[in-house]
Amino acid sequence: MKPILVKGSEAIALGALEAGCRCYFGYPITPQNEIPELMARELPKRGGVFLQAESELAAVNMLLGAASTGVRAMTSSSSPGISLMAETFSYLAALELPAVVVNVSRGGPGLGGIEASQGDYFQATRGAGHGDYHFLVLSPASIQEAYELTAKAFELAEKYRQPAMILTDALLGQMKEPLRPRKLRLKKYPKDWALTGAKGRPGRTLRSLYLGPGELRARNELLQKKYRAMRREARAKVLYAEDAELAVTAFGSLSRIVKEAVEMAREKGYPVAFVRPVTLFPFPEKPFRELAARGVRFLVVELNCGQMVEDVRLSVCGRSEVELQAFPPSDLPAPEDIYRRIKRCLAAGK
Amino acid sequence: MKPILVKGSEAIALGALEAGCRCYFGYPITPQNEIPELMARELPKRGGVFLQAESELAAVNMLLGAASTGVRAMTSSSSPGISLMAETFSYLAALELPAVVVNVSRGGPGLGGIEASQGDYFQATRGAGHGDYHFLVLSPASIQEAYELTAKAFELAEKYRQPAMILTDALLGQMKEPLRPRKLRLKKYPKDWALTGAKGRPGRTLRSLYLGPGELRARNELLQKKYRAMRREARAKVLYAEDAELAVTAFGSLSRIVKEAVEMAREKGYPVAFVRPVTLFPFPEKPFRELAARGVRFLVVELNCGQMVEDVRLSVCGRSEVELQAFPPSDLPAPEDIYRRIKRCLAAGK
Amino acid sequence: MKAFTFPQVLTDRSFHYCPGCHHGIAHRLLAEVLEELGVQERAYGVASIGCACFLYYYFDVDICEAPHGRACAAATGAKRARPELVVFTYQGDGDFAAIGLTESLHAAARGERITAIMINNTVYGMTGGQLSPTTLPGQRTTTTPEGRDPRVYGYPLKVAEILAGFPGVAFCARVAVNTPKRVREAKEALRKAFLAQIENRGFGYVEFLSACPVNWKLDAVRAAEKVNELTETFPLGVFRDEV
Amino acid sequence: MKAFTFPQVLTDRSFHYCPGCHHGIAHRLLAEVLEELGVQERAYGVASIGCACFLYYYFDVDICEAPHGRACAAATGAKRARPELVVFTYQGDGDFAAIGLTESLHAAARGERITAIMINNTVYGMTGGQLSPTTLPGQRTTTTPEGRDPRVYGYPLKVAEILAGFPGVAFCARVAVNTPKRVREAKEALRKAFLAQIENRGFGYVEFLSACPVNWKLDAVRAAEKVNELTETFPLGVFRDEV
Amino acid sequence: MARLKVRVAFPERCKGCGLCVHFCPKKVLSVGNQRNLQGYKVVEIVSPDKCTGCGVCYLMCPDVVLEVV
Amino acid sequence: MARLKVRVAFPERCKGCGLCVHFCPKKVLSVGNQRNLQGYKVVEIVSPDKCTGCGVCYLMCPDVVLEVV
Amino acid sequence: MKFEVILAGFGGQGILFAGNLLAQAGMEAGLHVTFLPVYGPEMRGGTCNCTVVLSDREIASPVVTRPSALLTMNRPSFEKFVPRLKHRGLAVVNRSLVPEALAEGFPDRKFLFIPADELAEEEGFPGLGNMAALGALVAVSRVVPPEKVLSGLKAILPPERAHLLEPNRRVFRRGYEFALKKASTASRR
Amino acid sequence: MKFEVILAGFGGQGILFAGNLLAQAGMEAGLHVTFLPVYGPEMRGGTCNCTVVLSDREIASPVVTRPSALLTMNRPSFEKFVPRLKHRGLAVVNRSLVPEALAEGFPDRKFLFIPADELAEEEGFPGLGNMAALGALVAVSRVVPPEKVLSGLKAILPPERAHLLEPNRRVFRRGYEFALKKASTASRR
Ligand SMILES: Cc1ncc(C[n+]2csc(CCOP(=O)(O)OP(=O)(O)O)c2C)c(N)n1
Ligand SMILES: Cc1ncc(C[n+]2csc(CCOP(=O)(O)OP(=O)(O)O)c2C)c(N)n1
Ligand code: SF4
Ligand code: SF4
Ligand code: SF4
Ligand code: SF4
Ligand code: SF4
Ligand code: SF4
Ligand SMILES: [Mg+2]
Ligand SMILES: [Mg+2]
Repeated sequence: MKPILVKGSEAIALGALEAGCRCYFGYPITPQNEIPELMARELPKRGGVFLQAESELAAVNMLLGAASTGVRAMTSSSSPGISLMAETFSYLAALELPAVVVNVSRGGPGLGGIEASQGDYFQATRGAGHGDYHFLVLSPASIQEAYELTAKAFELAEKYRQPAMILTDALLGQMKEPLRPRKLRLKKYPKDWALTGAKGRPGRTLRSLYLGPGELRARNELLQKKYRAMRREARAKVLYAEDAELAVTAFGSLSRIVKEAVEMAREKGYPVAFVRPVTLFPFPEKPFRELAARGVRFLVVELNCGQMVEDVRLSVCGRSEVELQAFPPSDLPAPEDIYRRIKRCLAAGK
Repeated sequence: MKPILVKGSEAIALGALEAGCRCYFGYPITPQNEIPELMARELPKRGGVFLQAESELAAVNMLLGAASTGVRAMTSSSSPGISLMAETFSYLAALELPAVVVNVSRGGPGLGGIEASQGDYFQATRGAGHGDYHFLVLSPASIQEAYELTAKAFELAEKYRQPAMILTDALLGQMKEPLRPRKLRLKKYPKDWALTGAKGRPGRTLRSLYLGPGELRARNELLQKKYRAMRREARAKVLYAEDAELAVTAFGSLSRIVKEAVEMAREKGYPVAFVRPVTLFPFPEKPFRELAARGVRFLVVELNCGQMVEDVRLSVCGRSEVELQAFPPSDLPAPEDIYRRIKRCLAAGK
Repeated sequence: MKAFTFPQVLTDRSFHYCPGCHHGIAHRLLAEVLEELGVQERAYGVASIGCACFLYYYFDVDICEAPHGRACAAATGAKRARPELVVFTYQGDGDFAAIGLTESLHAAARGERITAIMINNTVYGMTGGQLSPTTLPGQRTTTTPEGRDPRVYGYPLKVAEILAGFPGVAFCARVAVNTPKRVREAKEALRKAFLAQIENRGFGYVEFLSACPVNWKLDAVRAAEKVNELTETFPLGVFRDEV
Repeated sequence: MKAFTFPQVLTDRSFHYCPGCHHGIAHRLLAEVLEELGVQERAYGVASIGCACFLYYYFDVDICEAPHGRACAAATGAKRARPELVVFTYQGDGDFAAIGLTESLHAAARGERITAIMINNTVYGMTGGQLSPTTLPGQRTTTTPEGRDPRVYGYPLKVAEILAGFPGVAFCARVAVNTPKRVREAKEALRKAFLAQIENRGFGYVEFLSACPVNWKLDAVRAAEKVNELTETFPLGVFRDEV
Repeated sequence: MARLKVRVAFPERCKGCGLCVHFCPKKVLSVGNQRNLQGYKVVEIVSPDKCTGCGVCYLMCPDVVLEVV
Repeated sequence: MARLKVRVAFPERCKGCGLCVHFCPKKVLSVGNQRNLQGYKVVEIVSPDKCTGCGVCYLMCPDVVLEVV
Repeated sequence: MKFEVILAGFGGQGILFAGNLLAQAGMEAGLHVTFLPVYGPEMRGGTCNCTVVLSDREIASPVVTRPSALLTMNRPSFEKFVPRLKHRGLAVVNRSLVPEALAEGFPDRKFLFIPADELAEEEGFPGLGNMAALGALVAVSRVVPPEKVLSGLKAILPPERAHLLEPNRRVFRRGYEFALKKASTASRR
Repeated sequence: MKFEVILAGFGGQGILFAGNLLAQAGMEAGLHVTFLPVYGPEMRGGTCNCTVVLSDREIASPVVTRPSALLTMNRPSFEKFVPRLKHRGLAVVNRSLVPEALAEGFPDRKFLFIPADELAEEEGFPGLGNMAALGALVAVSRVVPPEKVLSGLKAILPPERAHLLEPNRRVFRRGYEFALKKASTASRR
């Protein structure tokens, strides 16, 4: 297949189309407008629905409505717009709707800026909304992966009857890179919960209000059981682990820069591994636990003030040291910056 | 001073009035309507402003506007309504506004229920909104403390120019207990940032958009510095620590029940301590670290599916064991339930 | 002669509403209209947050819950996804016209093929009787203990009148159910508000002036009578009819 | 004869707007009105999210940023907290009438003593020219590549006409700045929209039909001319005047 | 065809609100002293003969208690 | 009193949009070929004598470049 | 001493008022007290209840699963709560709405049936059965001195309802005395 | 091989188009490529730039702080980016808007000044100075074969602008040849 040169945002939209996404609802916000704009051109041609909503709040609720009828549907936005969806996220999770949400995140807090940022990691993994709930969160590091993980998100969302999020950022959203838009074979799952009209069956209900004694606890326990089952989807990319003394870890677009730094270090013969979580929830604890058990130390590099580092620390649980190199949003760090930090870490470890 | 019998929600409102809160904006939601209803009666009498907003989103933005002029102002809501404020929370933090927000939380996710729940711990401490930011979060365990911590929240908010949250729940919000509404002496801090009209000075700006190279990073670093400074406000209540082998920890209203269980255990001679974080952000890591260093193990009891347990684990950092007893929302556990769990923990520890 | 029997679309669960609450009458009319239009099997209802949040207990049709105020957006999503569904929302004045005003008005302006039912009882019933955008001037509520002061809160929002100006709205009426005659008229309005979508003409809207005896602190009969007062501020009638 | 000089309320920072963008004219008029009313020292502006988000760079008055769409709520908070301030918002059509419609209409309905300025350029300028609630039927935007289809999006929202029906609104006008005469009229409208709050009468609103040459893909002169077309859908005039 | 008559079809639904009593043009109904399981006093047919089957009580009952058959 | 005249008070603000040129009833102005630091071609006064000081150019300039003094 | 009572009935029977009053009286008597209402949609058309704890020590939890006393004003609440009553616990029951025979299923609880509604009606205040029942509860449990209830009434009645002070007091006393008499009869037996 | 170029000028000069085209050509030539625009309000009335990386290995970061080449179409972007250019890096500069004298401050960079706007104007397409400059960049850097640029044009020009294919090609060639000639003159010197 011939590669095409597209932005990450476009690759996400193409991945959704490949997955058979039938409805898109969204509201403009930089740096992800290419998603709605592509959907506006393409979806109507394919008999799908593109609708620009009056706000992100409306968009995510349109998503709720569409997903409740069992069609594949998605919305996308960037940090402030994602925050506006917080309440409805909690509903989506409570109603167990397989809806897909994309956050092409940008610098915060507040209006912040439009540069790349990973400042929404907590929000994505710990829940922007209220109550105990989780989204399944995937984070691509290349344009090809943006395409494939977005499609995969639709599959996993249906598999677990569960909202899924693609967490990426302005860097991946805005850059172009060759994409091979290959056909993907995705599984389908029965939707015996979907609201399609009570024909030949009693009326169905999707609701989150549980007032009877013990009902809400039972609901929560069911959800937690599902979240535990989802752990088997945890994925990470691990490189150069064999003889490593230090594992450098990063997710999403920043991991590209970190990987380059690791490779620089490897070339100089430093015993450094690279770990990139691909799923952020469930967090891929296993490689961290295993490396820690071997005494490997960790350097977590993030484009924020330190968020994923908590998940690394929780995985490692004191069995080895975890250091943080945080880059709050603005200009991106260069591989050299990270390389220097790696050297310092190794030196300190002696 | 003669005690009065009031609900926790009312005590919060009275604490705010005692702190000189001049403006209240809110939107009805169970189980905290006593706050707006009391404010509606009392504030106008005192020359203050009570305004019912058209939504929580409007309310928190009215709060933003009022706080920007340097007056003491607050809003309150419960879980779903708090989620709706997520975007603006990020702005409040970015604009460094000393606004006070109360969450009398209830069962989730989604519409959930109206019973007590601690399911919003992550949301409160890790940020509902986008970007790296924090609220100062206080959690009372009695009606007297609801009064005093609410007043204190206004002081701390001004001290750090920083939004503060009272995180409590339906149990404390709805129950009545005697309150001694004593006079509190609160510090005031200069407000040379407030927007009061550019009289005799150039126009001032409160903004969060930083597009210049490195500007947003600098902003974030300043905020982080402040969050580190706030650590000195970390507070916890520790009991029976001397000879303890196990420390049972809980916050807010649930801690009352846990404390009773700990006391039952103590009466039977079990070596059990009780730790109650009063500030949830900053999290009082110190007592946990110190106890862990002495080999004390932890049992974290929460009215959710396990959230604060992460902060305990991060504090303890593998130096001792941390177990979780989670009660997702519905009926509250009885002290006996927790007592039994304590005994099992102690037995397992041998 | 016509018999009056329990509508088939209703389940046999008793309503949880307070004695004399008009939500119940609106429920029955809705059930009758769905039945008579023959759309029970393709009906999709959006339950909103308010006293009527348990809608799904009472109607034997597919029903989805939407967050407070977002019913029209959720309905939009469902209808766009599956245009063959007959989609309706059932909302209170707080849900439709306070927190959800944007979603409500934009769905109407877009001419969404959905039917929105707003139960205007001038208060937030569910949460215990606070001010709503439709509270009358001078009316006491728990958050306006001295009565709604127009200098503080302005005047009641007249939703039907606003919607009447939108080309996307195919049917728009305000009705009451406090007399037998009005109950019959209300049913006809509801029927037309459904025809608006079934015949693909646009947004259908019916606003019910509805008694809330408990929060009005009146018995059922006097509350029904008080609805007459409401009609001075909220005139009854069909404001737009393109069905 | 009258001299025309740089208004004192403006800072000397160059506007970041595109060539020929009418935001600049509206800015200048706003500065002149604040100056002539003598309220620079008690002015409080709310910058909204849109092309005008850098408002604070240009006006030497106190200015606060509000999240997208929430300017009227923030303004409400400020005004209620300090009624002596002269509070205004400066918003785009997307900010005021799409995401912020609830906050805008409720502030107006309550009769908040604030002045809201809406720059209606029929698109989302800042984000690159997407559909807005005021986009004309048939108008191409980046999210309506075939032009706005009323069957999908309905017809443009006429905000001034809606607000004209609210008793809380003391002044409401739609103006344009695409001819010298209209610029003068716009200034008078703006002045009255401020008097509405200064004289404690209610909400003041001015909607500017505003050219966006870049997203309309026209040069400055032709964009200004195109504003005349807009007036067919959005008639100019004073819709309510109780000042 | 026989005249249609009111019947208390679902007494357990009744909340004793009295709307049917108030609106019945023939004074057929009354709220009695018997309580149902919900604790509400239940409507009773006190003058069955006077009933014209007009259906007004059905129309006005918020709890769909009555039928006219 | 002397006749008021247009002047290019702040050429660095000019974006060469040409609105002033278009609206000036006396054809006093023109967008020249000189660029300012922003990179825009700047307005020029080509027929200063024809200027009546009417202020139309000031009114129409979106960038407050001109003054009439 | 720790006294944990659930008061229950249907909406309109003054359950929350009675619970509040008991807590107020306890506070005025120098006890630690908590009061916890059940609220929300559950209240709409159904039972209504609240929990009051009175203790001479700090009260940890205001939630009580197994109360030591009950005040039940109607049959559904009798059926719901009596099974949860502690063994040897006391239930004051509104005989006007709950048949005494129901008590037979619970031989290990103490029951005091009182014609609360009738007593109130006899005093001329048919709506105040709650006060008669409360009077009985206070009389039998002796958890607070009756004067504290009478003074507490003043504290919790809002000024615009001050005219209800005397009626409430009268019915309370009536219930109090009824219970004393009944108890003494019982003890004499 | 890793070629990192920043293209810069002001809005309307076709900077993003030129960058896109270069990346497309690189992709068609079988290279790894990334293209990164600078976007947002910064674009409004100011400079505009983008970064293109071409490499025969996987590209980690599309962000370049110190580029190995530059294409600057106006003075502000010359002033902003030339100091960041790597030592011995190449800058293709639009002589039509940037005085050659400015290069004197940077003795350790290589400059190619090209009258891009004039060349385009001579071809009859005054707006296509970007293509002349790109032609020059491709000629001197040899990072991609010029045919790939010409074929790439077809891929990135939307159908409704197909009529611009030829003009773009012509101006590109003009710039390409100009640069070759100049380079050979230079080498002959
Ligand atoms: C986001 C959010 N805010 C507030 C609430 C609390 N709440 C529940 S119902 C309701 C309003 C009900 O009023 P209305 O819509 O008029 O319906 P009614 O109960 O009067 O029929 C509110 C504010 C909520 N559930 N969610
Ligand atoms: C919550 C949120 N959603 C979306 C955006 C992105 N955004 C910035 S400006 C804007 C709209 C601008 O349109 P308008 O209000 O019409 O102003 P204009 O730029 O046309 O003057 C949007 C959607 C944002 N910053 N925040
Ligand atoms: S509170 Fe009012 S609206 Fe709600 S059920 Fe009761 S009477 Fe009806
Ligand atoms: S995009 Fe449009 S509205 Fe925004 S500055 Fe440019 S011309 Fe003005
Ligand atoms: S109207 Fe219905 S609920 Fe009311 S008393 Fe009559 S039958 Fe009962
Ligand atoms: S049918 Fe008519 S007459 Fe008979 S009981 Fe009902 S209202 Fe009365
Ligand atoms: S109108 Fe203003 S910006 Fe435009 S060309 Fe004239 S002086 Fe320059
Ligand atoms: S003042 Fe009038 S005549 Fe003079 S340049 Fe300006 S528009 Fe032309
Ligand atoms: Mg209502
Ligand atoms: Mg706009």
